[in-house]
Amino acid sequence: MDLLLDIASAVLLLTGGFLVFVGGVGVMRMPEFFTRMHAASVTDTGGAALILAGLMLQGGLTLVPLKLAAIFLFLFLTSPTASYALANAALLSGVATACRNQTGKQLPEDRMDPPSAPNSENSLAAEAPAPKTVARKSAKKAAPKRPTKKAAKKPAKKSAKKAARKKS
Amino acid sequence: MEWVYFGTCIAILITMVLAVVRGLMGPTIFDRVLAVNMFGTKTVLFIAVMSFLSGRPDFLDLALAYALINFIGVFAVLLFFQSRGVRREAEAEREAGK
Amino acid sequence: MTLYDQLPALVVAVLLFTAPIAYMLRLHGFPWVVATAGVVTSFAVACSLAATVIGGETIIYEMGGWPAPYGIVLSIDALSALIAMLITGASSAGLIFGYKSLADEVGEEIAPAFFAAWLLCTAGLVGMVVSGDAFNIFVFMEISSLSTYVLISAGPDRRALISTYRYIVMGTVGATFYLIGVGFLYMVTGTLNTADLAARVGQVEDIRLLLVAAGFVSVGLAVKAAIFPLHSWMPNAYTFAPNAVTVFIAAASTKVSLYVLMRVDYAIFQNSISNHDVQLTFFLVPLGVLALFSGSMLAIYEKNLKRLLAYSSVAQIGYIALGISMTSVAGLTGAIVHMFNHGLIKGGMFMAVACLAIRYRTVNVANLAGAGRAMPWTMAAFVIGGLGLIGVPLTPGFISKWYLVLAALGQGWLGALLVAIILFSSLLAVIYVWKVIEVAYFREPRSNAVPVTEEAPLVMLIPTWIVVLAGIWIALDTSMTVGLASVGAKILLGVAL
Amino acid sequence: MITIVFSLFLLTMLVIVAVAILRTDNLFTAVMLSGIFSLIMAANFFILDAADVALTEAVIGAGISTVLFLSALALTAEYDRSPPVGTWVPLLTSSALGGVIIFATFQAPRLGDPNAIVHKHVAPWYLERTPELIDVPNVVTAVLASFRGYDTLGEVFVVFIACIGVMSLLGRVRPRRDSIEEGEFEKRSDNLRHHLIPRVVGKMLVPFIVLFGLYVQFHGDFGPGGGFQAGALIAAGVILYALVEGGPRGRELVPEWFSSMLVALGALTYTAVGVVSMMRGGRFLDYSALSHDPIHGQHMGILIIEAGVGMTVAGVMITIFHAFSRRGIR
Amino acid sequence: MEVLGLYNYFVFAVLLMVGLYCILARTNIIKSLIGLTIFQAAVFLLYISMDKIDGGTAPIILEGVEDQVFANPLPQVLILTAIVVGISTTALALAVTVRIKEAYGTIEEDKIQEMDRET
Repeated sequence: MDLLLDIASAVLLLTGGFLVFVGGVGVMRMPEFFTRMHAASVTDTGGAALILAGLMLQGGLTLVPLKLAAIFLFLFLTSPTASYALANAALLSGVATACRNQTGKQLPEDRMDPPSAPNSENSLAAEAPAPKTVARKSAKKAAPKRPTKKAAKKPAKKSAKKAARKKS
Repeated sequence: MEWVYFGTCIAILITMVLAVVRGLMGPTIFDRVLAVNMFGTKTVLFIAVMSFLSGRPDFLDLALAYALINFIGVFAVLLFFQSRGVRREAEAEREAGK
Repeated sequence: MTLYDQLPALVVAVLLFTAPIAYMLRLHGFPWVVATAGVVTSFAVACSLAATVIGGETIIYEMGGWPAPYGIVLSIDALSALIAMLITGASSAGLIFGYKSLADEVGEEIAPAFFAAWLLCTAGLVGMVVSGDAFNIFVFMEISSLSTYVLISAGPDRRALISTYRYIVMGTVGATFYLIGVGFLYMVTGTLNTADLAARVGQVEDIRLLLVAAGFVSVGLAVKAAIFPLHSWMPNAYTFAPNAVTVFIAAASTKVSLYVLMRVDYAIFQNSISNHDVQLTFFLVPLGVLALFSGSMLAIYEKNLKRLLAYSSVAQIGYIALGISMTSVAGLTGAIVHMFNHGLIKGGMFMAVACLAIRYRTVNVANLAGAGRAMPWTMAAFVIGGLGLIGVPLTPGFISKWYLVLAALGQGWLGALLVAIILFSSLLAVIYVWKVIEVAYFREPRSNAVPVTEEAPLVMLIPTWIVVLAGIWIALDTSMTVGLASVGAKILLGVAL
Repeated sequence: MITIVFSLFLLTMLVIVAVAILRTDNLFTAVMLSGIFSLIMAANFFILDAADVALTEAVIGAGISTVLFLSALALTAEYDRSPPVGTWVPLLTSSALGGVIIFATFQAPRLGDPNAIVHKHVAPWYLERTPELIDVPNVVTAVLASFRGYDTLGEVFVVFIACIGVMSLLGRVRPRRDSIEEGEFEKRSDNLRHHLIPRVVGKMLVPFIVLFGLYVQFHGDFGPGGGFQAGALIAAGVILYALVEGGPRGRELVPEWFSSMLVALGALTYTAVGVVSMMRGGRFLDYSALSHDPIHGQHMGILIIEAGVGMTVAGVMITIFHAFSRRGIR
Repeated sequence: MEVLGLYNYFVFAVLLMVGLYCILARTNIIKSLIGLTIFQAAVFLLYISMDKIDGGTAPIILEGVEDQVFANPLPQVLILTAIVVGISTTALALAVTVRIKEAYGTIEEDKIQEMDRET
């Protein structure tokens, strides 16, 4: 019986681990903020659910599975809220315009004006001039040379490294 | 079962490293906040799996406390950003007024 | 367990018990009453403790009833009783004296917080002195430092804030250095109790960690004691703090770190590291001499009276450092007596300065022209204090200089050089004291300055004169101070009583 | 062996984040990275078998410290405008310091080596005698509360002074100088009310966070937990409510006078336990004098002083947060 | 294998260097305070790496298990105290920083020194 449990939890744990790893790679590889956000938040919740479920099977009938269920419930509630709130704050601060230039095409929902709070356009745009201009420059360089996925990855990574060096 | 926990821990650790790299490199500030949020959830999972690896499953309260603190941290960042726009206007008015 | 056996714990517990009460009851003037009551009781307990230990024995009080190396232990001997008396005495004098001057400088709104911080500063300092556990000294060092930051930041001038910030950074770095030193000591001996440390440090074979631990502890305490190169936080902190606070911290706070340096160096490192006394003299003598000269020179050219006295404190701490570096009974006695006498003299002088400040609304030496005639009693107290700094006979300064010179003569040619340096720096002290006297007595008050006619309020003048007369009394009858100091020195050096 | 690999991994990340904090110009980024720094430090402590310290470092280091730094940043500048001052002297002093330590630690006992002196002298006595003297599973809580209870008393007063200091510095409400009047600023920025989802989820979780804080408080004897962590967790719950609902509503939930009274009461409780044990004939803070059976007395003593510590830490963190948030741009 | 045992102490030394350098080199007040927290956090690492014992677990005694090797509880108690001392100092320093910003208008130490030298 417990061999079955072991196998089930092993499967759950390893898939959870892989999902979490995919999230990490996604955060590194995605070109701009909102897609990174997407990669991180989906795998956050998914990976956590699988790993915690795998551990629950191992917990036996003690208090441990109950604690794991509490953690799972808490993560299940808070991590999407946190991601939503972060994305909303980013949208409010005008990150969307910066991202549109990076991906080079007009995102349809870009024109959606944010809810009642004033779109304090000046805050991030004015506040972080360096990254935006750098983003635009690297976007122009990255955009034309985009025939293969790997090629896009190399300049994006190089410009990102340049941005980091310029920033620090 | 030992190596299963070990494998998951390695996967979580590598994701933590990727999150920290994104935190250090991230061009915009929101990337860094994203990195912190992601790092927080990964620490929760790391503690949960580590407590099973080290055979002391009664340390799961730590994992819950971590998740809770991470959640409050993101809200503090949110409020900081929101009041920043208004503060910048107040700063501009004060300069104009002077 | 009669009340008499509980005294060692009571000296700290009374202060810790009254602090929340002073903070909670916010009626007008009530926090000051609670604070004064707490501090005066603690002073009485400290005096009775001094009376019991003057014979030379050490009171061991186990906290929580747990035996020595496992629980925390308070150990009180002649040296710690003398310093505890100095701290609680200076604190009660500062509080009683400060009723009017604090009401003038510190608003009514923050009075509960201020007086609770005052109580806890005294508790922290006394806790450090009576504690017999290395980490416990760190905890009470943090209590006293944090409450000193709060007291200084209550100063009226905006520069009090920036000097508080600098003091926070230097004080925390110093305390963390001490913590690292204690960490290394714990790593090689496995215990935190000072007596147990002293016993087990001898058997440690890898000397390198011990040397580094001694280095970290000494540097950390040197920062807290404002010994020469690390004293840059002190002048601004003393100058911009409220006057009554300067009276208290000038008299007591740096002396406690010097006490801990003395106890850690002599009790723990002396008998373990082979030529530690040579290392101590190599480390402390140059710093002491540099402190003497730089403190006196800076005081001569200083315009602000409070900063002038702060620089003179740097010089006087140089004397104490010289006394500590001479590892002989006479040298240590001189250092301990000077810690007590200097606390008394400097407390009296800062009280006089506070009296001047409340009438002249400024502490700039130039603006105090003609103060000798306008406020005769205050200036008389200041002059007696100044003579004490120089070391004129019949003043407490003379006693401690006498013992320092006595000890220096015993050190051969280095001693002769030290005697010359001590005498020369006394001459420098004459210059900067004379500068103030000359302005106060022999110069007409400036025409545009507001004319000051009446004397300082009586409620401030009486405590000032009590402290000055106490100074003169211990200069004449030295049985109490020198008695406790020589017994303390013998205990530290392990010499038979 | 496994944990050594993990601790090496995490320690390297720790150094990388520390260097990144040093090099970044944007203060907000530095605060974010110091949040990550605390989380890595807490994970490290967990691997080095220090569960209580990991919980404290996470709750206080990553939680309260980040919130405090952010509210201070909101009131001051956000960019480190100054170029680094002459870098020779700092570089020299810090590398001298590092060199001395590395030189000294070659003789230090290796990580985890069982015959280090530290494991031989005082520690075994605690581990053997705690079940017999105090009979509390969590030896750290036993040592913290009873064997070295005087240290923790000093600790409670350090936190008490932090509250006093912040109240005396920021207690006086600032004269209003700028143009945005009260109501309008409130509506626009001081809360997350117009964010529907965060508001609902945040307010829904506040009671569970406070409940978890109380669980950690009373579970302190059996598992990782105790007064400090519980106080910080309860304060975190109240801070979450204040973040979501805005400062004034937060101050209605836990009014200013109540939290500072809580602080004074907690410190007073702890000292009162010491004084009562003195009155009943024991030494200061000797809990076995509190009741006829010594072990029962120890349990009662530890419970009361942990409650005192929890009250004080919760009151202090709430008071400090309210002092900072009330000081906003008014 | 030998350097693995000392790795904790090397990280402790490096973190001290980073913290002290940040305090001394950067004139921004809040940056120095963050440097101060790193400086204190390094000391926590020194103490806690002393308490690890091979094959030991956290010092929470479970009834059932016999001959359990436990980590040393003493450094953990000391560090619990030191962490709360650190946060109290940071909170007080941040309150002073806010008052400095209101009094001087800036939190750069060199600018504040110039303003002081003028008056």
